[in-house]
Amino acid sequence: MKTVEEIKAAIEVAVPGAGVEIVSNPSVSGQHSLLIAHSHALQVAQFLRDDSELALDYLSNVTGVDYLDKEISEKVKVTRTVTKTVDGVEQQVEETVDETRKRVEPGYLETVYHLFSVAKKHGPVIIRMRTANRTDQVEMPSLTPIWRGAELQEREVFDLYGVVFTGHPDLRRLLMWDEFKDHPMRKDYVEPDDFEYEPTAHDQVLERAKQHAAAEKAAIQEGAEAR
Amino acid sequence: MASNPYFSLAVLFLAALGFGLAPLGMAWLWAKVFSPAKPNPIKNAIYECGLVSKGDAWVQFRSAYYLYAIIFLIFDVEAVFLLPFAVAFTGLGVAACVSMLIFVLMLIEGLAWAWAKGVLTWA
Amino acid sequence: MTPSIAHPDRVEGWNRPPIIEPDGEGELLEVAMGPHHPSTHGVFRMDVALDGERVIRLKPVFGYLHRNHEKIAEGASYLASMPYTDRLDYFCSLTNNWAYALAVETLVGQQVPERAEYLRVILAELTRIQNHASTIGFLTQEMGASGTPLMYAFREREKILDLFEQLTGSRMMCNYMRFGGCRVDISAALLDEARKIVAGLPGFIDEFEALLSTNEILMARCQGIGKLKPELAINAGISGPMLRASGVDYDIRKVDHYGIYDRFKFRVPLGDHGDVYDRYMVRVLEMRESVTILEQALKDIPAGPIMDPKSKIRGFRPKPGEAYGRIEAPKGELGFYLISDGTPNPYRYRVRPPSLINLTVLEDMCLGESVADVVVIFGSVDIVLGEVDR
Amino acid sequence: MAVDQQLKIELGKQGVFVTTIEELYNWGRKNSVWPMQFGLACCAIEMIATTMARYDLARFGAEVFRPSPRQADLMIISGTVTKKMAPQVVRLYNQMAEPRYVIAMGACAISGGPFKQGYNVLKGIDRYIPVDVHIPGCPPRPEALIQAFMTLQKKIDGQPLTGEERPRHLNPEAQGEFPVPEQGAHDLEPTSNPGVWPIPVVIR
Amino acid sequence: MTVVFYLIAAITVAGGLAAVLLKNLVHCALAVTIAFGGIALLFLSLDAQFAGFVQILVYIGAVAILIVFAILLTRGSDVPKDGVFSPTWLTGVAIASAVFAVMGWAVINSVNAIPQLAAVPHVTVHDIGVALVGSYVLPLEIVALLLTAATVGAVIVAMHEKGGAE
Amino acid sequence: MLGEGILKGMAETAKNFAGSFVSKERLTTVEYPEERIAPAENARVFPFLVYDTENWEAGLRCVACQICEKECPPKCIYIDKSKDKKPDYVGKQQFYPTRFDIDISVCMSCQICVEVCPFEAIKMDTQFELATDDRFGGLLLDREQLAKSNEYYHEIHPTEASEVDARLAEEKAKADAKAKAAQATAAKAAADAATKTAAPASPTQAKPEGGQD
Amino acid sequence: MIDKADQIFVLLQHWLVSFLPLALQQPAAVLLGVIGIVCVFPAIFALTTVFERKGLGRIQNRLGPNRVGPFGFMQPIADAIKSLTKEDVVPSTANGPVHFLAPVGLVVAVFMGFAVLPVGRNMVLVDMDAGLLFFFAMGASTEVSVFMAGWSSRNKYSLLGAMRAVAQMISYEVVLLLSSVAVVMITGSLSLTKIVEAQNQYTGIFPHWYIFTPWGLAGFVMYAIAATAETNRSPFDLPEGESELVAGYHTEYSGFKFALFFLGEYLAMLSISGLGTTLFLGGWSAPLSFLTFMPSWFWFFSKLMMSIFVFIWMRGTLPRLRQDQLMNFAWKFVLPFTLLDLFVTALWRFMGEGLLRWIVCSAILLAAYIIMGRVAMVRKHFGPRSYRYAE
Amino acid sequence: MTPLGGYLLVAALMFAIGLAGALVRRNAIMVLIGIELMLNSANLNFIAFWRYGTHPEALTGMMFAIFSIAVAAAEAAVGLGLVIAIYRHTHTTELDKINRMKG
Repeated sequence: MKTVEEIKAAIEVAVPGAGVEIVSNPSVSGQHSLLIAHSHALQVAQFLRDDSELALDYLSNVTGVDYLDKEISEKVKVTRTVTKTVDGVEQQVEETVDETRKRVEPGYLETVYHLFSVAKKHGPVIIRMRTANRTDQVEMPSLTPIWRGAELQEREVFDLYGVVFTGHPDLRRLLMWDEFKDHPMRKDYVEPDDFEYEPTAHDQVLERAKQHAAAEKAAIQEGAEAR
Repeated sequence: MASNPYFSLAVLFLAALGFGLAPLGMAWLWAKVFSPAKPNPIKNAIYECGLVSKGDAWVQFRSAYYLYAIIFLIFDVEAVFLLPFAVAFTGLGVAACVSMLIFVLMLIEGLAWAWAKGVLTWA
Repeated sequence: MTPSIAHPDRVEGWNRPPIIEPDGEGELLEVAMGPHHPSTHGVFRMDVALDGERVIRLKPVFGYLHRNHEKIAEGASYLASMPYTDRLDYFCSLTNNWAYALAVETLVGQQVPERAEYLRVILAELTRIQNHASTIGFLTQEMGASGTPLMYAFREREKILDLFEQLTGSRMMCNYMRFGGCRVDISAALLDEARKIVAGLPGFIDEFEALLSTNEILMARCQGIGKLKPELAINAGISGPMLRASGVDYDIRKVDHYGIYDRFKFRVPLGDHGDVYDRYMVRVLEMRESVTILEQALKDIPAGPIMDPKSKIRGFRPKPGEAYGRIEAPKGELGFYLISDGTPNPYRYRVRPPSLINLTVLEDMCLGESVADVVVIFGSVDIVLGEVDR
Repeated sequence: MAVDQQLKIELGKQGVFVTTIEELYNWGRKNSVWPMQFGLACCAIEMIATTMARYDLARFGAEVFRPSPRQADLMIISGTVTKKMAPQVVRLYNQMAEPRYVIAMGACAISGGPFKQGYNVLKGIDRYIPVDVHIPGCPPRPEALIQAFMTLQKKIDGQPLTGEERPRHLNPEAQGEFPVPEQGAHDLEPTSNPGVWPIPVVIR
Repeated sequence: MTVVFYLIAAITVAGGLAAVLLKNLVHCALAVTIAFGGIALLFLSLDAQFAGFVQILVYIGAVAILIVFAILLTRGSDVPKDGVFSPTWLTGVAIASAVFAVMGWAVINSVNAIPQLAAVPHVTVHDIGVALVGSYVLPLEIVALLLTAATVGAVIVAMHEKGGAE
Repeated sequence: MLGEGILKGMAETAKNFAGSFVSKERLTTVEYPEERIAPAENARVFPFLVYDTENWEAGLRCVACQICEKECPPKCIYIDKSKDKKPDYVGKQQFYPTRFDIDISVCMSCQICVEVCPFEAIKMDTQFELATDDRFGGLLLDREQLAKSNEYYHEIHPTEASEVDARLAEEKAKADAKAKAAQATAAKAAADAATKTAAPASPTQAKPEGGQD
Repeated sequence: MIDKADQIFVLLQHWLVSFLPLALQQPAAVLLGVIGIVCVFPAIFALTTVFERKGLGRIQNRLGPNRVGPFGFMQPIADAIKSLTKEDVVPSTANGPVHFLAPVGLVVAVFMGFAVLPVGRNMVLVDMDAGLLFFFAMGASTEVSVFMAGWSSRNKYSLLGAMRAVAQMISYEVVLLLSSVAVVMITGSLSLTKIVEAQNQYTGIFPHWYIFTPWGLAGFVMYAIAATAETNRSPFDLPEGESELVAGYHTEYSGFKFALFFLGEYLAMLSISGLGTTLFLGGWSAPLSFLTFMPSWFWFFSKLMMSIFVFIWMRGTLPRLRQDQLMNFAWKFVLPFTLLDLFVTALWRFMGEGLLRWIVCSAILLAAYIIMGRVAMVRKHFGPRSYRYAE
Repeated sequence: MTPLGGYLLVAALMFAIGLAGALVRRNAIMVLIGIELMLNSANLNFIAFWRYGTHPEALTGMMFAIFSIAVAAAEAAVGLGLVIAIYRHTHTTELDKINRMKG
């Protein structure tokens, strides 16, 4: 089977301007993957499926991954002009200072597709796509038209992560009920408070117990005020 | 009067009716005395796999049912004529049997026609 | 964020299920089959529109057993997820264990000692046999066989479960495999018992076949029903016996060479029609092949350790990275996809559930068939809701 | 109602009569418990195994698994009740005819069990419907189900026909309807059924 | 003229009346089944055993089923909103009453001419069978023809041609 | 011929019907309350705590290290660590659990607590007849209910228990040897230490925060 | 002595009646007969349920009910008490009166059928000239009850189940009627007692049962198939096909109304087996001439239980057919074959005594069966298959 | 009242009821039910006349009734078939509506 680099090259030949990047995997598994741009995703997917050498006709697995917004503190060397009194004369001096800056790198949602070939019996080739952020730009092209196997899995990713697959024929919630509003697999999902009793006093449990008690108290107060 | 076979049938009918109604009456009495029925809208709703039933069950059915019923009716009537013939069969001559054969064959023809027409294919 | 849902019928260019037009007579009867329905293997629902007895629309509704396995696993250590994998496909806890262990082993690069590999193969094939037998039992149950084949299947299953219990401590939730090996070693007495059970299996399969395979009613109910074309099967990601019943030669035991399957001689049965009967027969024949694998494995099993000495149970922090490991579970390709961020808990833990993906084509197979066939087709897919909904 | 009262007083006088009836009633009830064909998850397989040859629940006359709730007496909650499924379970329970019993089989049915941390898992079915017998275990062995079944039989046997101690279905004042929760935007509403679930004392 | 006769007559008439008056068509069909049964009983009380059982077999076992099938096939079990009786129902009742009056008058005035005590005819099924292929052979064949024709006709009329227009 | 397969199937069921009267193989029912399937040696249902001596409270092997509590996947174990210490089987001073609860309404019988326990203190029981109508009271097992003697352990898992005993004996022997060696050198030091008072008696039970009644 | 045992119930009836004044003797005798029917057959029903559960258990390698009372034989009593005291739920949208009448109607119609069944020598409630016709007339009325049950529940499964049940019952009723016409043709009577007497003769030790003739065997097989379908038993139990229709037409029935359906179905099975026994298996006549010392009613009930056992056996073995297959089977296989059987029966009579008619009749029927079976399998494209392997 | 008179009166009454049903009801199926009732009452007349007639052994009335039953059954089959066919076109079984739709 071709390596990821070879596949990337082949894609770039077949789909000009595809914008494929390699995402390397540092673990021992060595399963590197290709990051596909939205604009050419369908063509790339079609190429991967129909190319006689790759023949990745079998989409095995579709995964959603949520990366939270990251607050990155980095040291930056900043050059600025400072007015300094040098030798009694005010001078504009350029100076380089180390400064710690914090910036928020927007998180993103990612889908990972594991492709195999039934015809050639090789694989996996992993492709992934990312959304621009986690809130309002969560669209992504659906690969269901290429691989029917993505149909239910993309619905699941939509349900649990909120990735909107454009071009998906039947994008509804898969696992949760239709009235449900949240996307529970996201890392920042907060469960509803239905705490009752847990025998263990782990910190987490205690935290929840505290919150629950507070919520209950608030509810009682609210009720009293309403009366 | 009592030697009349219908008398026995009537008695059996009444007994059977009693057999059906008596336990229902007993059950009713039991419910009245001990175990009060507690109907409520959820309990008395139509069962549909644990969901709220959507749409009415009394929908329009398909004509296949009716077609079978027609053919059944015809054969039922045929049997009505066949039975007295069968009773008399042992004493009958060939001519009588042939006339019955014609009767039966004519009905079979109807069946064969229906078969060929695809009526007997359940949709 | 609610998407504007395009009606599936209006979207072009996908490998869509066929459109069945009602023949204009009578009204459509909309029936919900499930979530509590005797034939849905638990809590599955199909919203069916019937034109007479013919199914013209079928929408599966999932999620009635969505137990948040993946979310829980992302908050737990790698080891703590192992017992949860038992509860995915609760018929085949051992193959689930294996798939998960394989994924983790791929992620961290652990070696599995030979004896442990043999043990894994033995347990996986026993699991496969009991799963297939039970599946066929449930399938016939759905055809109304008042449970006799199911009883025979469970009679045999109990023997296998007894073995599992003696080895692993539990009948169903074995929690037996560990990263880099297995938890406890099998004793010689137990191996003999396993041999005895395996020796009895061909007789059982013969009995099963005599009871079912040439039964005219079963043939009439199964043949030509729920046909699945190989092209669609591949495109829809179908795996396992269902894929092979459609005539596609794809057995991960042969393709991926995982474990030590290369050492065993076995054949992959293929169906030519892709209908329910083929799925049934492929399972029966696979059971026979599994018996041959078992015979070889039980003959050759070497002595030795059962754990990679380098492997740790607690405080287990894989390097950041990701891995996808898959095996040929009885129901199809069971894969685990793990992303590690260097902490003791996986950052992303994903199960590739064969049961769910095999249901992708349920609608394609059922449309145009009679409502009674729906339950049979559904039964022939062989799903377990714990895995479908996770 | 007046007639009823009188009748009951009459019957009360004939204590022996009531006792015999009670014995007969309880005997019939406990020996003919037909479970509903209702399985949820892993435990359902063990429930099925219980009815199979090795354990044979039929010995107790309980192999008549009725698919319709109208004809069933016992609901074995065998497995995880998810929030998506809970309304259906409660509705099914409501649609069963009295007297009806519930066995919560396995950890998930009792408390959510190993999955109780999950967002879609109901933390115990007894939030919505009254449970007669709990079987711990994950999944409980088939024998454990049989033992629970016998516990249920014992419980039925001890129920008096009249008086304050009588079971719910014999008491006209007792609750007969168990509201079905709605599936809301974030959780089930209400999160528990106040008539059934006394808010337990939160941890130590 | 016994109690039994009055009882049966009452059941029959009640069934008939219910069939005409009830709103729900399925109820009407069930009521007419009772009327059919009552007439079968009248046959039996007239010592026409064979005819009585045939009446039950054909009418209750088949015609009633046909009727309920027809009702379900035409969504007839819904009670129509604008009444079940036609606007000219008064005329209908008048005509029916008139017919009944005439017939009743004729019956009361004429039957006394007929001998009262007829011997109980002992007719066995065997006799009927012999008569059927004997003197009644022509009607038998005609009935066969009629039934076949009816099958064909009814099937053609009722069958839904696949792909045909509504 | 049509019907052949049906007859073959009928013959098969007839064989089973007749066989059920003569062969154990074809009548596999074990009449549970009276007969029992012999419990498998490895069988596991719920954990219990092993104690060694006659007195369960003193002999509890558990040292309240709380590893099991942390590793338990469904988090069904709850341990309160003691303030004082008591000697364990090798004579080393150890903490002990003042509270050790297992909620068996949550426990998934996965045996991970047993695997991670370094003190052989928690083992799996085979007792499964625990059905109860008491949702809270009946299903939360406390220390006393959980404590089972080593003899009981031997009874239910003989092989495993003897292995464990051997291992413990070895450890104890090692510890004894060490202690003896240490004793000689530390004899004098011990005399000095004796002047100090022992650890405070009667520990006060600490309530964790966040609890409410 | 032999006669005494044989006629024990008849004599008992006479003896009991003899205490009454002459005017009351006849009605009392009738009453006793009716009581006999109303007690014996429900008792057999109760036994049958136990036997069925135990028998199915044995087929499935298990014991079946054995704890309630001695050997579990009190099980039906417990079930009855439970059903009696169970709440009666009537859906609010259901059609109350019809919902109530359906089970009662079913039970009554089924009970009436027993009136003409000769359960022993001189043991028949009503020996009518048109007995067989009466039986079928009563059998036909059960369909209305089934329809009433399904329709009045206003449940989709119920109504669909009822429609299926009715379609199935009418289809197989034709077969039932026609296959018994063959017997009538040879016996020359619709009276069931006469039919039994005609079979109560022996050649050597072998009886003249109709099942031992080619046309009789074919007729019996067709009758058995139709009887199974008519009583909604496996493999024709589609109306209650729980895998798709939950519980069929009695989905919405609870308490004793459901029990009455249960009772009705089993009684229908008993009566139809009784009729089959009477028509083809020689009714109360002994299977071998030297066994005539056993009482006649013993033989009748033994044969009845045997046929019940076959019902149970089939239930324990076979999966069920699909609706279209069931209907096709009735109209395209069983009905033509039964009609053929009628012609063969006529041929049998006209060919007179001799070996030739045995050979000819058997050959015609066998050939027809094989050809029709093959055609059915080829046309419906089913049959055993072979499989290939990938290495 | 003579026995024959009684039967004839019942028959007449049933006939009138059937006639009324056929005339009064709007539903086509009910019209057919009315017709069936009328035919039944005619059969009753046949049987009654046969029973109390001069030559009961001639079986005329009886045979007539049996043939009549057969004919009535055929009539019902065709009639109801027609109703179904009409329903398929007009989606109603009510006579006045069918009339209106025709025009």
